[in-house]
Amino acid sequence: MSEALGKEFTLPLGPMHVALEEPMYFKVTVEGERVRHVEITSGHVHRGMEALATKRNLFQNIVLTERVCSLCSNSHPLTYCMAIENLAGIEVPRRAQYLRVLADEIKRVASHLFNVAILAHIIGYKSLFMHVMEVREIMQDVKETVYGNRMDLAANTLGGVKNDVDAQLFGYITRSLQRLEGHMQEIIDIYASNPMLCSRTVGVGVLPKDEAIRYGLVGPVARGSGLAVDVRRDAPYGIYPELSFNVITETGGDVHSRAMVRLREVNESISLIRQIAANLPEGKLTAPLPVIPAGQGCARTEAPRGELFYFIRTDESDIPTRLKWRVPSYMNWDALEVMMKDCAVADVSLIVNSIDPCVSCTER
Amino acid sequence: MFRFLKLLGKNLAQGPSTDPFPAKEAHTPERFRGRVVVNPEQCVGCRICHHMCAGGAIRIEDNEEKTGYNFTVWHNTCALCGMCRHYCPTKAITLSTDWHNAHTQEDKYDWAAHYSIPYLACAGCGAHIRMLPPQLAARLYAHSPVDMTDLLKLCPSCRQLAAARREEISNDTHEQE
Amino acid sequence: MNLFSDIVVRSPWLYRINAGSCNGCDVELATTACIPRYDVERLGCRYCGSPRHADIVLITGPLTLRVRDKVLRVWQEIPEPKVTVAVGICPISGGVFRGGHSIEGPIDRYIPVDVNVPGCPPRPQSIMEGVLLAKKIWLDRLNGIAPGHKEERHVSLP
Amino acid sequence: MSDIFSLISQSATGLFHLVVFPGGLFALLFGLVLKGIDRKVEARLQRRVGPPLLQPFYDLVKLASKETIIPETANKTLFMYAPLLGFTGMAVCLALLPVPGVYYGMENMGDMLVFFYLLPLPAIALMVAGSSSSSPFGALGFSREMTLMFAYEVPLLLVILAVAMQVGGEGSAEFSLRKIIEYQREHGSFGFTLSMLPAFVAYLLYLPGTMGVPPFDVAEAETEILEGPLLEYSGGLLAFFQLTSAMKLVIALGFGVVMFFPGTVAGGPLVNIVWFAAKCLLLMLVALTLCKAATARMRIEQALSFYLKYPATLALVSVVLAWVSL
Repeated sequence: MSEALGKEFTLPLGPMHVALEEPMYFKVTVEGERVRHVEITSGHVHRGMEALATKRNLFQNIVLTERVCSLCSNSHPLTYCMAIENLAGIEVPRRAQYLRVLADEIKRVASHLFNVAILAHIIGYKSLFMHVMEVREIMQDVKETVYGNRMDLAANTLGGVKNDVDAQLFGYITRSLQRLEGHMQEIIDIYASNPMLCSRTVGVGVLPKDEAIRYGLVGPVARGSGLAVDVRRDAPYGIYPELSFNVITETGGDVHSRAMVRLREVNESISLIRQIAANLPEGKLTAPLPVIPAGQGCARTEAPRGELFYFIRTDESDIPTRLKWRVPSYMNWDALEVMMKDCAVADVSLIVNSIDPCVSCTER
Repeated sequence: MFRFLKLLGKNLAQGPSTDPFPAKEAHTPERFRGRVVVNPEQCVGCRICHHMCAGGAIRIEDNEEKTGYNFTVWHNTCALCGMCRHYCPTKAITLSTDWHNAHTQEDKYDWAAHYSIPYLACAGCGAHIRMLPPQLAARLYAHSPVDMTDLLKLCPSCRQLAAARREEISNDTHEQE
Repeated sequence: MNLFSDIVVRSPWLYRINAGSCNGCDVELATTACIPRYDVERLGCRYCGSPRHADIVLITGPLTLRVRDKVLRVWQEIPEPKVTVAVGICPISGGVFRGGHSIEGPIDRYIPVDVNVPGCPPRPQSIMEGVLLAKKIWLDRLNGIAPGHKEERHVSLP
Repeated sequence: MSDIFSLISQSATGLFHLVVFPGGLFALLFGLVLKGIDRKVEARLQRRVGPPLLQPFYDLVKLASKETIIPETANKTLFMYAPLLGFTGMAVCLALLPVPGVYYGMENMGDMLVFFYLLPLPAIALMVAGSSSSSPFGALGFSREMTLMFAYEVPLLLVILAVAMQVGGEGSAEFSLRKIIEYQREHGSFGFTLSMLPAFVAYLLYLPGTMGVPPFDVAEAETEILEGPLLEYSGGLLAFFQLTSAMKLVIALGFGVVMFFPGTVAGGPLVNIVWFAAKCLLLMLVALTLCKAATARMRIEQALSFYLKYPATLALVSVVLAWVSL
C-alpha cells in the first residue's frame, strides 16, 4: 500500500482486461497516477494464420482471411481477392466492383461506430455507449438482412462477389441510412460539445503531425493528426475514382480528434453508399476464373483502420506458397509510445482504444 | 450537456426498445446464413463443397458396404461462410435460417447433420454409380435427341458401350437406306 | 432448498475470456451484454470485471498457445459453482483455425465446457439462448441433479 | 430494581433500533429496494427494460451461496476484516438515523458529528480492502479512494457546519439532529430556505462522490483498474460490501432528508415512514440515478478539483449566510 503513494510500481494491464476487447498485455510502470513507461507484450492472439494460409487452398483462404479480424472482416478477403486478381489478370465485372465497395463501406460505418462507442464505455459514459451501440444496430441489421451475418459478410469471392443486392434490398438500405443519418447528427453534436466527454478526451494522447509522419501512421489515426492519407484517394482501386468523397482530417492529434475523424467518416461512407445505390450498373457478379498461374501479386486497400496490404505468391497449384499481409494497426501500434508518454493511468485504455487497435490483425 | 439530457428524456419518453426475444421468437431475415442443409436428392458427390470448406466441416465418405456415401456436416466446425452453397454445381446445399444452436456438452458430437446417399447399381454391369439427379439431367440434356432415361442408369463404361452400340445401329439403318 | 437455488440462479454474473478470438464473438458479446435491444440485465445478468465475481464464464477464441496458461489461471480464479459456455466455433472445435501450429484448442481439452454456442459469430439471440441454457445447468447443479462438483472438474496443465 | 428494569427496556429499545427499525432489517430492505429502483430507472433512461426490482436481493443471496476465495498473497486478517468494518460502522450509524415523526435518534447528543465520522467508514473499509489484497489494482484503488474521500469530506463538513450554525444561532452551533428537526418544524425546511439552498446543492453533489457512482466512480473504475479494491473479493465477503453499500445509501439519503426536508405529514408513524422513504427516493433519483446516467467518469484530479471548487464553495456560502443572518 505504500507503493501506491509515490514510488514506482508495475501495473500489469491485461491480457484479460474488460476495457480491452482482446488479450493485449501491457506492463505499465506507474508513479502515483502517472505512467512512466509502457512495455507491450504481444502474441496472445497469434493463431499462426500465415502458416495456415499456406496449408489451405485459394478458396479456403477467402474464409480464413475473413477471420483475421471480424471488425475489418470485409477488407481482408477483399484485399486478398484483389491480390489474386492482380496476379492472374482477372477483370472484375463493374457491378461486382460496386457491390464490393458497398460491403466495404457498410463495414466501415459499423467499425467506426463501434470504436467510438467503446470510447464512451471506457470513460464510463454508459448511456452514451448504449446509445451509439443501439444506433450501430441499424447497420448490423443491414448486414444481417443483406449478407446474412452480423459480422462476417462473406461478400467477396475470387473474381467478384457472391451475393447480388437487388433494388428491393437497396430500398431497405437507403431507408436504414436515412434513420442512421438522423442519429449521426445528434451523436456528432454530443461528441463535439459534451463537456464531460471533452474534458476526458481533448489533449489526451497527443500525437503531433511530424511524429505521425515519422512513425508512418495510416488511417484515422494519421488523419486525426492532420495527415491526409487515404488509399482510396492516393492509390485508387475498384471504382473509387468514380465516386466522390472527402478525406476527413482533424488537426488536434488527440483522442478527441481521432474520434471526430471516425464520426465524420461515417457520414462520408453514408454518402458513398448512396452514390452506389444511384449508379449501380447491371452486369455479372463474377468473372470466369482462369487457372491461377505461378507468380506474385499484391494489393492494398483502405480498411477501417488504415492501409491494408496483401502479398501472395503462388506456384501452379491452388495452394499459395506465401501469403503475407501488413495491417494498419501494426503501423499505429508503435506510436502508442509517443501518445502514452506521461499520461495518467486512467487514460491508458482510452489511448489504446483511440488507435482502434486490432490485435488479432496484428498478431494473426 | 443539455443535449445529452434531452436524449435521456427522449429515451424515457420512448420507452424501452428491448426485443422481447426469449419470451417471443426473434425476427430472422430471409437471407440469414444459418445451419447448412443438404438436399440428398440433388447431391452428386462431386466434393467441391469439401474442397471449399475452410473449417473442414464437411465429410464425404463411402459407407461400409460401399453401397452409398455418407455426407456429414459438422455444425460445430461450420463457419457459415456459404462457400459450399456458392460453389455447389447442383445447388444441393442451402443455408437455412435456423440459428437455434446452443446445446449442452453432451450433445457436442451429435451436433451434425448426417445424410446417407445411396449409389445405384449400374443396369449393365452392376457397378456402383451415383446417378445424375433427374431434374439436373433434364436440364442438361434438354436439347438432346436421344432418350436419356435408360442411359442414366448406366455406369460410364457401360454408357460408352451403349453409345457405341447406338452408333452401330444408326450406321446400319443408314446403310439400309 | 429448491426455492433458494431458484433465487440464486436469478443472478448470473457473466465474465468473458478471450482466448485468442478474431473479435467477432467478443463484439457480439459486448452487443448482447450492453445494448438496450438485447438487455441481458432483465435476465439478471451483469458483466463483471473480475473473474472472482463471475458465475457464468463465456469463452471465445481457439485457445492459442500463448494465451493458454493465462486463460486457465483466470478460469481457476472463478469461484465454484460456475458454468462454462464456449461461444463461437473456435473454442468448440478450432473452427477455421483447426490444425494451426499455435492452436491449443478445442477448449474442452483443458476446461470442462458445459454449453456450446456454435456460430461464426453466433447471433446475440443465440448467445442469449446459451446463457439461458447455462442458467438451467447451474440450477440443476445446485439442486444436485447434474454432475459437476469441484472434485470432478479439476484442470491440469499438460 | 426499577433501574435495572429501565436499563433492560432501554437496551431492548436500543436493540430494536439496531436490528429492526430504523437500522438492520428496515434499512436493509429499504436500501436494497432503493438500489433496485435505481437500476430500473437507469435502465429506462437508456431505453432498456432493466433488471427485476428485487435483483439486488437475488444478487446478495447468490453471492452468499458462492465459494469465497481468499488470495494466497493477501493479508488474511485485514482482508476478512475490511468488509465487516464498513458493515458495523453503517449498522451503528443506522440506529441513530432519525425518521422524522417516528424516531428521533439519541437524546441530546451531537449525533450529526457521529454521522460525519461514521459515514466514511465504508470508504475506509474499501481502502483497507484495497491495501490488503496485495494486487496493484487494489493499491491504486486505495490511493484513489483516499484522494476522493478527502475531496468530498470537505464539502460535507461545511454543509454540516452551515446547518448546525443556522440552528444554533448567535454564533453557536447545534449538532443534535433532534434539535435540527425541531428547528425546521418551526422555521420551515432548509431545502426551501434561501440561505441554506447552496448547502443543499452541495449535499446533492456530495452524494454521488460518497456513493462512488459516476462521475466519481474512480476508485472502482471497471475499465481502468478493474473495480480496484473489490477485484479480489468473492462470495460472502463481496456480499458484505454490497450490503454496506445499500445501508450507506439509506444513511446518506436519510441524512440529507433530515438536514433539509424533515417535514412530517399528519397520520400515524406508518404514513410518516412512507413519506420519509418517498423523500429519500426522490433525492436518490435526482442526485444519483440521473447523475449516473448523464455523466462520464472524471479523472481523479478532476474529481478532486471539482469538489474543492464547486460544492465546497457553495457550502461555504451557506456557512457565511448562516453566520451573517444572526
